[in-house]
Amino acid sequence: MTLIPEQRSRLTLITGVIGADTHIVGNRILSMALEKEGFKVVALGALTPAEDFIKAAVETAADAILVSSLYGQGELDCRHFRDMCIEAGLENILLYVGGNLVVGKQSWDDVESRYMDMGFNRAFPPGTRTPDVVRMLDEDLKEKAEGAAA
Amino acid sequence: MTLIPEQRSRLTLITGVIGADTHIVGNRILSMALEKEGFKVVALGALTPAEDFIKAAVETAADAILVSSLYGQGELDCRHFRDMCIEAGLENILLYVGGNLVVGKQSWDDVESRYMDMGFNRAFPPGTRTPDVVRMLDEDLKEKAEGAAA
Amino acid sequence: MVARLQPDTDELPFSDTRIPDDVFDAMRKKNLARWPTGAEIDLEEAAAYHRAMPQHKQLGWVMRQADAEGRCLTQPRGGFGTLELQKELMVCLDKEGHADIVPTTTDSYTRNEQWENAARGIEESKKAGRSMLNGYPMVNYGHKITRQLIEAIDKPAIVLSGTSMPKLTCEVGFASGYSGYLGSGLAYTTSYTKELSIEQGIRNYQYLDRLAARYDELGVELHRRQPGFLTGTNIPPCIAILTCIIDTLLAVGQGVKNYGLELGQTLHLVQDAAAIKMARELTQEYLNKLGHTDIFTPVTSLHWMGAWPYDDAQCEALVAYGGTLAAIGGAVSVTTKSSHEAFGIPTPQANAAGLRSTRMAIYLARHIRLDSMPEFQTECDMIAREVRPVMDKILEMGDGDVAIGTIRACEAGVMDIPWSPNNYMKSRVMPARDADGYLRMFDCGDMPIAKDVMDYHHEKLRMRAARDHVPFDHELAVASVYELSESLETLIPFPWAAE
Amino acid sequence: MVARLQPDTDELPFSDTRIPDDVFDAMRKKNLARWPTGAEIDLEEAAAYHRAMPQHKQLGWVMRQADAEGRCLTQPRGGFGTLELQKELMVCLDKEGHADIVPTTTDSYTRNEQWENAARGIEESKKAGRSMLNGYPMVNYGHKITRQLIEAIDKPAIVLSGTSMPKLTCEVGFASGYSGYLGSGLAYTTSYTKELSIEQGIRNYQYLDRLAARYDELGVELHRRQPGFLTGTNIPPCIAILTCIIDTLLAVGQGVKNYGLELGQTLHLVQDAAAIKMARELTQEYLNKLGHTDIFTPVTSLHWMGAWPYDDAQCEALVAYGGTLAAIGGAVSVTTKSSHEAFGIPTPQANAAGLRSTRMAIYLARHIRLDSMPEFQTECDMIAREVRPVMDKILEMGDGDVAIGTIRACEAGVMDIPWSPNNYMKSRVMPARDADGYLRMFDCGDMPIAKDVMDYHHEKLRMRAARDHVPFDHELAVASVYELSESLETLIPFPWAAE
Ligand code: B12
Ligand code: B12
Repeated sequence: MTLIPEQRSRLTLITGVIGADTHIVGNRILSMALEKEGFKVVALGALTPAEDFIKAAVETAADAILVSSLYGQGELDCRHFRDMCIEAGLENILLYVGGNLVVGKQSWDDVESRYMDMGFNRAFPPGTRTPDVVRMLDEDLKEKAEGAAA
Repeated sequence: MTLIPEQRSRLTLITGVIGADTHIVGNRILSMALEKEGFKVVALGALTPAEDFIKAAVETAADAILVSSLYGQGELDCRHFRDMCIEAGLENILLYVGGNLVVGKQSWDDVESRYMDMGFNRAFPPGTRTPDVVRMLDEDLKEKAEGAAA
Repeated sequence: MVARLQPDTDELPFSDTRIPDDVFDAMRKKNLARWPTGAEIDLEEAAAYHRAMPQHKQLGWVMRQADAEGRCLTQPRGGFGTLELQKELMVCLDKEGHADIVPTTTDSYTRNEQWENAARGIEESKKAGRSMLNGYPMVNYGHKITRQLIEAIDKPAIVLSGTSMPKLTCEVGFASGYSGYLGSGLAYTTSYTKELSIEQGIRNYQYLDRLAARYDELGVELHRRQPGFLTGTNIPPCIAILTCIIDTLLAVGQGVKNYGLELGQTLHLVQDAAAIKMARELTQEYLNKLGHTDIFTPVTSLHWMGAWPYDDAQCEALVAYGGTLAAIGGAVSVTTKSSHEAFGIPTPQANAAGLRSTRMAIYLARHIRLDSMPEFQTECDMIAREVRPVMDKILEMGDGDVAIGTIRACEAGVMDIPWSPNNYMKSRVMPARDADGYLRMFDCGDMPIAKDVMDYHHEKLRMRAARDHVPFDHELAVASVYELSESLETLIPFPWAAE
Repeated sequence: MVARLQPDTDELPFSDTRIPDDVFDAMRKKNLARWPTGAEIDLEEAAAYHRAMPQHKQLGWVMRQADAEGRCLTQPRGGFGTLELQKELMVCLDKEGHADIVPTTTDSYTRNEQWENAARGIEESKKAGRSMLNGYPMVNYGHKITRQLIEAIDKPAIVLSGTSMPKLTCEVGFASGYSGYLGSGLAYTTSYTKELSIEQGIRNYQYLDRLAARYDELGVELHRRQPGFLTGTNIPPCIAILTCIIDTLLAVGQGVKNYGLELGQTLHLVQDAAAIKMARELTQEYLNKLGHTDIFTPVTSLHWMGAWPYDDAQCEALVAYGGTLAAIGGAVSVTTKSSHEAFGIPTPQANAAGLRSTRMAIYLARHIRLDSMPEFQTECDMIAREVRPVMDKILEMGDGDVAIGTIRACEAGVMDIPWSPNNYMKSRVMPARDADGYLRMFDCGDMPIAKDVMDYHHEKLRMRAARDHVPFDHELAVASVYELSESLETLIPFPWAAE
């Protein structure tokens, strides 16, 4: 169930690397890829405070926020991310997070559930490639659209 | 408690590589080293059947048999070694075994106890160097001598 | 709330000249006042502490000695969020890893001077029983406690703090007894920051280098070091070396004499050997041009700094080869990684294993050198032909002032860096790997590199595009980012299997 | 009790000439009758089975193809005592290890034709739930069951059976669908046996090679291979290569056309590259001398065959470097080991990891070659100057008959091998490692090597003795046996630690 570019062009995505994290390469490649696939992408770049993600999402009425965290401290940076979204009136905005989400090599299941508990809709393990991200977005945003329609 | 060359020269040691095992290098280096240290050494070389060790020990009234097994099948080759010694009237001849004593990388404690159960007085792990062997021989054979004196 | 540090612009006009003593004293006073542990520092006492250490724990001496004896030393990275974890780590790297140089990596909050966040991280780490920080919060602990780390090991120690705001961390680090410090104004600011200006980054490191020179004046030769690995992502030798030269000239301007050059490995045996040789040669060439004849600039080679494979066994080859490349290339030290690289900060044991594997590879490299190979000469010549016109242009743009020339060059894209997160960089230069595994430039942006040189790069990359049946475009650069992290099925499948 | 095989001396005078068809038929009949599974073999049916296999599972074709495409294939070792364990192992090496060539190592009872012991070993293994044998008892299982192994993988398979008594194992192996077979008369007899005469060993492999040629006649090109690694213990290139030439000439005498040369790595990048090049060149030189212009002799490089370190991390460097050495040296395939080497036969997973690490190292070697280095040329010349006089002397001693020349040369010590367990060898040649890590000869025994060549070896070894402050004597050879297995503390300690 993939969306066509037209449908994607109606969807706005916020991307960025959260916290004091400088790892821009993967985030930039991801942002480029999403744009190429037709999405409207607002790329905040590296070293982006949680607040800035949410500000941008509100301003652009974004459909999803894609948070990158590579440097290991994501667990601290992302802790209250969903709560902040809710405060800002983004109750059910789609939240993705990906990269190297914790310090050290840990079992992915633990890591994933930790981020689910924080309120992210999906967490992506190290090594995730862009086509997989696009597929997931198509799936989740179509669902959401239908949910809204209903 | 190390013996002096004179004392060692009264002691006869049988060395060899048991079974269908061709690994001669370590056994040869060991035999050379023991000779250099003053022991009388009867070196049977590679590919030596258990019987030949015992025959040689009887003929030379040897004080100890040093069995090498590298190729992994020592567990099969050595199984009845002590019994055969007893049959041949070598009740309390000193029996050492060393090399790579089992198939695969296994916990040394297990391996050692298996060989103790077979009736060897000492088993030596991979990587054993000759000075350690000499030290043990001095210790065990001095004990034995005293034991005999008593 | 921390009193944010005002830019020093008000204090001094921006230039490459040495900060006057009185100004520097004022700067230090203001700087140290920003956090309690800063106030505790007494320079005289700290210098005495250094002088009392045995030579073999002083990195300045150890680097000179290793260079003289033709050795390749090993150094890992490593930092955890609490003193206890950090001590355990450093002892493990020293004893189980045989590290010749023991590191302390600071956490990213410390690097960004967010000391309250770091304090929170310490608490969270203690609660969680595992490190929640990606490094050791050195400023929070302060030099009195941190000296326990120096005293727990019998090797020289180095601070690794990827940041452009090192001013308080370096004060605490040196006072703690660290005799090595990695970091520089151009390299780190372009690779680790987004909104900080290159000028501000350079100013901050001028402070650090001036402080190192102060220790020199007090009879302590510290080892300073420049992170020429930059963004770690397919950095062509010429770009790394340009930053080596610039950062060295800036450090020397503040009085530093023992200054290391770091190069991330390209992973090509010949290109890395050429890069190591030319980094030192070209840096010395420009030092001499500017009248500096007594500066020690050893080269450190770093294990692959780009994306690693997600398979331990593949990583083990990168680790071991990293030792081979450094030793055969003639690097004075190698900075190691581990088979955990693609997943996360390694455990002390995995880190130590990476050190031992690298050390064995160094042993196996024996005395092999490639200088007699024509391909080696070709690469050396290419590098020189790429570096000189850009470097000369930079000096020209600054009317002889390296600091000013550098910021003007960055603005103009004359000095550029791939994959930079920094808003002040054009980051138009696009590297990619050619069919023989050499790093080339698909696009050199606005760097003044001769046409025939770029033709050579393009010809090589066209061959790769042809081999892979892909167009000759920017995607080559993206594919090259992933290349070394790909699975073996992708890299070398069994060639003839029935589909 | 197995009917021991009578020496074939009664059947034919010993020579290097091809066994006549009728004699060979008689020999086969007698041989196959020795064990029930032998009697089941039908050559025609077996050849048809081979012909029906896809090309990419036929090693004869795969080796030629890899050579043509300039590839370096990977192949591990591996054998367990039961069909089930062996199948699991081979599938793991194929799928998880990406092995290009999948092995079946036989157990040492099978190698010594002690099939009842092997049968006991199978039972004991089933009881113990782990392999009590160091390999797969191929003769006991027979070709009908063993074909399940070939059908479980999608790669060509090779039999590894270190023995001088291969006559029944090779019948079963080829009938099972193995398209590769390692082993030869001179190399294995001198390195794996004690009381067997070189003549008998050669005769046994003449049988094997004659059988391979029979398959050729039936349209199946098998890959035969010679184990020039010998005793694996510091074999100087010249000695390995002499056995390559001799065993090749003997095999060709029986009609073999696809014959591989195996060289254990010296672990010196330059010396290994030189050895790989010269093994093929000199073998072809003597083949041409004797009028054979159509023999395919690819070289396989083997991971270090001497004593390994007792530390996984150190081993990982040996494994990865083994891939580097093979690829840069231009070997057509590399035989791999694992980080378990010093302790015991590896688990399938450790074995697969060794394969992947080696494969990554091969990828990283790119297209690097050392031919342009003067040191490389020097080593090539030394090898040629060592090999030719000895080889010419051997041919002379046999009045043109290689088989006869070889046994006479072994008797006289003109052909000698270090650390041989065989009573028919003088084994006076004593290799040792020089200060630069090259393997040299401390003593060449009675091998007719020119004085100035030996002076070169001695000069190099004197430099090592001087460096290590030890006398220039036989102990150098013993120290060299241990060298690579030493701990890092011994190999490269931190140089300046306070005592
Ligand atoms: C290159 C690199 C750097 C470069 C970064 C340059 C730059 N400005 O971008 C440099 C050298 C500067 C660097 C610095 C540091 N690094 Co770093 N770095 C790496 C490295 C080697 C590769 C990262 C990379 O570019 N990968 C390639 C891209 C394409 O992949 P990616 O980033 O994973 O992104 C892909 C996917 O993850 C996914 N994805 C990413 N984000 C998101 C988000 C969403 C929503 C989704 C769906 C998918 C997704 O899609 C992307 C495209 O496919 C990794 C280790 C590795 N992976 O091999 C370490 C690594 C990330 N770094 C690490 C660390 C610790 C640091 C430092 C703190 C080290 C130090 N002491 O200085 C500093 C960080 C300083 C700071 N303040 O952030 C650690 C993180 C530790 C952990 N998580 O446990 C790693 C894992 C290395 C390690 N094992 O220690 N690093
Ligand atoms: C060299 C070598 C060979 C050479 C041997 C040449 C020769 N004729 O000697 C060759 C290439 C021929 C060879 C063949 C084989 N090998 Co091999 N070989 C090795 C290797 C790499 C080094 C052995 C060596 O020489 N070490 C150096 C010497 C100095 O050390 P050492 O032998 O351990 O001996 C010292 C100590 O152990 C001690 N010691 C030894 N014996 C004794 C006895 C006593 C009483 C005491 C106190 C001490 C003691 O003192 C010695 C001196 O310090 C080892 C692995 C390794 N260690 O790295 C494998 C190894 C021993 N081989 C092995 C195998 C399986 C084989 C083969 C079956 C492989 C095959 N499929 O063909 C064949 C054996 C054929 C046969 N019928 O035996 C396995 C054994 C497996 C296991 N135990 O689980 C090993 C461990 C490799 C592996 N991990 O698979 N091998």
